[in-house]
Amino acid sequence: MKLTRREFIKTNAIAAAATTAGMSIPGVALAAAPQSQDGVRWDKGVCRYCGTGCGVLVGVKDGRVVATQGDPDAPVNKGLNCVKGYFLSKIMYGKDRLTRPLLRMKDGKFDKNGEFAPISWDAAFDIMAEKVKATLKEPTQGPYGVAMFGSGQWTVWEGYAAAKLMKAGFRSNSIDPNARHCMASAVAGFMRTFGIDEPMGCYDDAEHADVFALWGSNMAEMHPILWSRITNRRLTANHVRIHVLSTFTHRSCELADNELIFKPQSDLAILNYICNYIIQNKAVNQDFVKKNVGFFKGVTDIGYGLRPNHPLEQVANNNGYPGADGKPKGDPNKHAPITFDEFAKFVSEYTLDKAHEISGVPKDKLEALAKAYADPKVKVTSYWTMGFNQHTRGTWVNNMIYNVHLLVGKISEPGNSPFSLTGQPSACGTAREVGTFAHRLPADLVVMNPKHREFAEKAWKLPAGTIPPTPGYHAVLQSRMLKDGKIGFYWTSTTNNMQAGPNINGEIYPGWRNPKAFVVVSDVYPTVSAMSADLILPCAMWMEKEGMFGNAERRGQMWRQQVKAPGESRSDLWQYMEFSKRFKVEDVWPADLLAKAPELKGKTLYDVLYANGQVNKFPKEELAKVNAHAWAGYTNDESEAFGFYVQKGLFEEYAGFGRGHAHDLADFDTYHKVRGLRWPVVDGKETLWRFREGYDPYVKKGEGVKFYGYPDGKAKIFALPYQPAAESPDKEFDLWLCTGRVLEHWHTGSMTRRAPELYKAFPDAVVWMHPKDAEKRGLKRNDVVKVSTRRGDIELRVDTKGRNKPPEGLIFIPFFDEHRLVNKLTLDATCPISKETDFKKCAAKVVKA
Amino acid sequence: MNISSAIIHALPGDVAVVQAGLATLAGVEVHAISPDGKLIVTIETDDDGSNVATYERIGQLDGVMSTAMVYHQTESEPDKEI
Amino acid sequence: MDNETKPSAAARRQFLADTARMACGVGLLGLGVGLYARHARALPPAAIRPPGALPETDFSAACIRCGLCVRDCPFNILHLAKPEEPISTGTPYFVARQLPCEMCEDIPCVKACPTGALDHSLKDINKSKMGLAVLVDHETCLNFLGLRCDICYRVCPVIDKAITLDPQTNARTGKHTLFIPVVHSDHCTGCGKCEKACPTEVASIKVLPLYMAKGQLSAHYRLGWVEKEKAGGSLVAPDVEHQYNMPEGMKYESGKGLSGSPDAVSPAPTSPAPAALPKAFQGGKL
Amino acid sequence: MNAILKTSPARPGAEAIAAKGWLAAHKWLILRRSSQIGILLLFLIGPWFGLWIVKGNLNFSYTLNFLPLTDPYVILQSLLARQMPEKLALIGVLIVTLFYLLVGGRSYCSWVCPVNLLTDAAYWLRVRLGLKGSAHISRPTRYWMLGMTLVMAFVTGSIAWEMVNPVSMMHRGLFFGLGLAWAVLLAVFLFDLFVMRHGWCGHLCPVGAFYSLIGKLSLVRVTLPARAACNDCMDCFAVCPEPQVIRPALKAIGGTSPLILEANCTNCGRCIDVCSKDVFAFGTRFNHTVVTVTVAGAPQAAPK
Repeated sequence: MKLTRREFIKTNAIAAAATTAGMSIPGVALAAAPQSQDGVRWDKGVCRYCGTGCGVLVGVKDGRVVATQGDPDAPVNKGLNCVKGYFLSKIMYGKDRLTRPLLRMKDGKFDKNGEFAPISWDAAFDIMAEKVKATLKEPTQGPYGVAMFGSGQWTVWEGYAAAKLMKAGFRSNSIDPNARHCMASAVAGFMRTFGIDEPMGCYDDAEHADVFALWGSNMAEMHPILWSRITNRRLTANHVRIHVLSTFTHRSCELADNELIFKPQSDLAILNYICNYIIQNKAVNQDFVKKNVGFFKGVTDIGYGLRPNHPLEQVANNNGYPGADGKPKGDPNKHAPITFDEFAKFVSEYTLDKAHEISGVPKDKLEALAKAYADPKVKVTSYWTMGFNQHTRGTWVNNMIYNVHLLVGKISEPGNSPFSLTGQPSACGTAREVGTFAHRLPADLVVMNPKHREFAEKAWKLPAGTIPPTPGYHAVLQSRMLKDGKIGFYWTSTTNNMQAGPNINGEIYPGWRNPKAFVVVSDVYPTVSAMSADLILPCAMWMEKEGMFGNAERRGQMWRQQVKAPGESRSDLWQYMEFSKRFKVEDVWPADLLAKAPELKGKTLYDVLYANGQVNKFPKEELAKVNAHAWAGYTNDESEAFGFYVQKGLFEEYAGFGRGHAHDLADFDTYHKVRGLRWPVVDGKETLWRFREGYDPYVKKGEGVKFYGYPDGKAKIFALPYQPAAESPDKEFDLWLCTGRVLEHWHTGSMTRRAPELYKAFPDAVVWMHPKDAEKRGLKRNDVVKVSTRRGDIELRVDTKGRNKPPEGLIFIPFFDEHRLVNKLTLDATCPISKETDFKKCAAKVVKA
Repeated sequence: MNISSAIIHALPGDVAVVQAGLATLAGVEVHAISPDGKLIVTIETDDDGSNVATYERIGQLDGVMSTAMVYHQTESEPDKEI
Repeated sequence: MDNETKPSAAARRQFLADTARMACGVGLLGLGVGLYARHARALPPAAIRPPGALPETDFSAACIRCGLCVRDCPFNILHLAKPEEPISTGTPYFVARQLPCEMCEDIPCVKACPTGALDHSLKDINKSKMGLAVLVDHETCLNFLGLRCDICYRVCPVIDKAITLDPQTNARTGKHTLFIPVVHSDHCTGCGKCEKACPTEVASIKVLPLYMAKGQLSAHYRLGWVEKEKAGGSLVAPDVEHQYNMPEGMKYESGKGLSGSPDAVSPAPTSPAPAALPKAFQGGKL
Repeated sequence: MNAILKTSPARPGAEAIAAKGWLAAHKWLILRRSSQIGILLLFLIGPWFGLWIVKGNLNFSYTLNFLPLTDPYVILQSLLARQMPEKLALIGVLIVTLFYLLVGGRSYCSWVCPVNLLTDAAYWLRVRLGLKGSAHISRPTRYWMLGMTLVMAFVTGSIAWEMVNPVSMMHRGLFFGLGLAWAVLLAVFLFDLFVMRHGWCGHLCPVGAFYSLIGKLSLVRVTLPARAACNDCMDCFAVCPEPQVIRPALKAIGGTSPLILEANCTNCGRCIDVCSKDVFAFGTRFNHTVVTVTVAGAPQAAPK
């Protein structure tokens, strides 16, 4: 917006007079918004990157985000940011921002092998609708052949609108978020142990714990601001001890009092050893265990989530894959009750000697860790990230850390907390809570449960039977189904699976380029994924739309739309809602379903899903009213396009799922005023520690601790064994390959690599290697090497010093670099329960390039 | 160019009269009126002299109890974009 | 010219005058060159010599400006100074903010030097002293402000030795840590990777020539704790054991102070762990 | 020498072209330019095409990672500045010194040095433009310059001359980036063009002066086996950058051998090219014999 000086001065003059007179003036939007001397308007927001959820203030001038600052009033970060956050204001303004829909065309028509050419949104939706309809009719594909791959970076309402469109509109459960790659194991772990998702503790545990144990988490780099809190705790309280468990030495080890470098996969053995130590040393919290815990033994031959024809799957009798008779072979999630004594006997074989032998960790270090967990006087907080979650036994290992905490009763109170950290800004708030997984519905409901489906159908005012009862294709399965031609229409958004997904060479690329599939990528930059698609849709991002993220401590935070998206870019929310107008219910629903609700006949999916009397309940005037405290005359693009306060309508309908079910969110308006709230929010009060009387409104007086996720109020301890990885080093591929991240870049680097300073700080991925391993191969630091696995090879430089120090036999490569796609190398083995890929373990070799 | 804003107190019954009176003055714009008789106006004049004159004339309008200047700025290039 | 063999008196005078003129002219030129050379010896702080470079005075004598080091640098970071640059013309240098030294293990630039201007006795690149990184601006360093940048630290090829992070409580927030980057001159090679990577608009950490960057303690004072560590014990016979008047349950230890409380007998909970401090709290810091 | 120009209105060498044909009358010039440009190209294909046959520059070069060649002059300065080079550089000095002892010290100037291309161009243009006047600086000034650079190396403890030396500046500049060196080179060019004939190379350059010292003892020489055939056309004087070296040998002043032993002869061979009587030839310093036989056909030549 261009202003003359006269107008600007007048606006200021009016604002000054109005303030003095104590009046508010409609139509003088600028004046009412907090504005500093330099003409920058500031408003609250959330950092776009990780799951920490640092509050930021966003400065806008002339329709452009010109500056950001850490929000000094945000409880998480108190004005601080990591260096990625420092460059937040640059992420929207990369030179190659996408601004028009681009379709692969030849001779003016779509051609899978054509070149990208700009088209209109109308034309884009035309071809998408055509492909969806064709897929629905194609007998080998059907509704589940219409698939969507979403994101833990979706805002809450985007995830919700997408899930609704897929599960109720197209009646396909084949929607999965990229959070599947990131924290599905944590989810499965929560659900199996507690029957309810999300951590019981919060970040304040960091100021109360006596001992911190990091399991497969390099918080120093991946959760920089939280790490700074833990460091401060260690620094200011002399008795505090930090244990860091990892397969290689990284930055967090700097602060470790006890550094445990274990052999990949042996965390399973260490956890069982700790349980054994606790039992042998009579440190079990008997009262707690008797009252709050049940013991179970899980099935063990569950396979590795590989394709069914893989030898490892053929011998697995509980992987749930179709057997020779066509029926599923068992259920990897199956477990049966046992007694405490049986559990004690089960873990008794995991002696210190055995744990040492399997893990390679010195005995005194193992013992020190076990003692910390066992000592009743010591409060322990365990943190974990991808080391646990990206694991072919990811669900198990999540269950097993709870085993430890539950045995000693160190849970659900300040400082005693098993805490699963997240890597995406709304993996919790959107991917999990909204239910964008192939098997989930909002607020922990699942599609397999008829009562849950019924609840959702009622909430959505849809006829019974709308939501299909079987889980759809999960992330890795989507890649395989694309390759096998079972998916005809594939829409991904806010994610970059061609870079971040496993085994690009073997599965993902051939899948996307399969002529039977039409692939749509909604994104803001020409990522590797976008360039591999058939249609690219340009998106609005971050402050170009109104949003809400939910961080790792259950804190939901909202922001207002600050600026317009460039060119023809549109938010994902607009895309889903506008696209839904292309379908009549008759096009997508079978006649028998429609017969149950004849009043829906002739209506579009838009009418049925969004203009349903609930989502469109709040008129446009609400925008200015709700946000009047911050910004007079506020509005946003989606509400302008559809004629009602879209975000509020979607939020309130969605929040109906969780309210009264221990997932209570506050009302929409409140979130626009506060610096985030930790759910359940009951009677306006946040919950810091769940499952404990006094802290959690769902635990009644006198109940003490209650794990109310299960009807009996008890959590589950699982007897689960150590098992080897899906692929281990052998003679030819003689090294473990572990992949991961670095502080300077966020995930696939599509945003951070466009901030020149961050790019400069860490331009190209390297392979970190032990100096002796390098020497053995005749390599010097900085040599270009070829790293190969059975699936592919990449070339990059070797680093033998620096931030990461792998032990002999292991190499580490970060995945941020689109020119060195390490996921050409990774194996698409998953945890058979959570379906999350193990990006941390496969066999590789390194030779001089 | 002089740009200033002021709060004018009018007798609650005479707001309409004051408003009409202000409308006759060049460079004066009314932006808001409160129920209790406060008017927020901006005054744009070419120089200090006419600025003072305008304030005097406002003071003389029927129904005006008081005029209080709140904000004042001189701008040499008012039509330049910021 | 025919008279060359037998110059006349006039010719001799002419010859002498010519010679004097020539000598004066050349002498003046020489003076200019000499002053210029002296001036150029003060290498500008942004220009860093390759690893193993002799001290600047010796370097300008030994370097024959052949550019072999430039040619053998696999990362093309070295330049030969051009006449307009305030660096001895033709001598090699690099600017860390543009491209820093990658610290090749085999040090090809030194190997290439035919004269020893780059000292061939440098065999371990970690021992090189191209300069010294100095965190010149505490006001703009993101880590001093409490942000989590520490890029300088993580890009350092001698991480944890040349640069360590000194954790200090962030008094403003009360619950976060300031990770103060500390450069250790005994390990810093001056490669400049930190300066190059520093994300602030103007680098907050810079590599400076050693003579500018390094202070020196006076000889008349010694650091007691350092001397004690060097000597492996007290320099003066160790203290004898003290006895104190104490109420029941209380303990007083020399150096540690008072502990315990009269009512609660159990000490503050400490979790067992190997005794040594975390590396972050050691870091070679005094 | 003004007289020479006046008495031979035709371009020097015209007679020779007529007598021997253009090619023969330019044989050494072509060879010499080929040598100068060829050496530059050898250095340039590295940076241009990544084909590293020769690295470095005239101060020190390393050919095929095998042959070190060092400029003895720069090493001498370095020694005076009290620095001992590595063995490789010393081997290079030895090779180069021996080489120039063989082919003539100032062959460096005419066959190798890139500045020669520049100053030759200046001289060519000077003649073309008919610029007459020339400042007077005596030729031995270069030895004072040489002395000065050595003293400066000693006094300042650095190779001070290298900071301003146009010779290495040009050569280095071509491969490593000229920067403002072009201005220095332009100054040399303009000096030679407008201020002084053969000003830089013939009077001032200490590098040339240094190589002339090697030249005092060097083997390959321009000989005058047929000096008797000289018809005093003066073309050799016109083209010679150091014409003072010809006279003693040509005119047998003081009974000298028919051999140019003057240290400052650059062995450019231009005199051989332009002599229609084939008075000159390359030989060694031991070629004292004079061809007494009149060169056949010589008198008939030179149609005007």
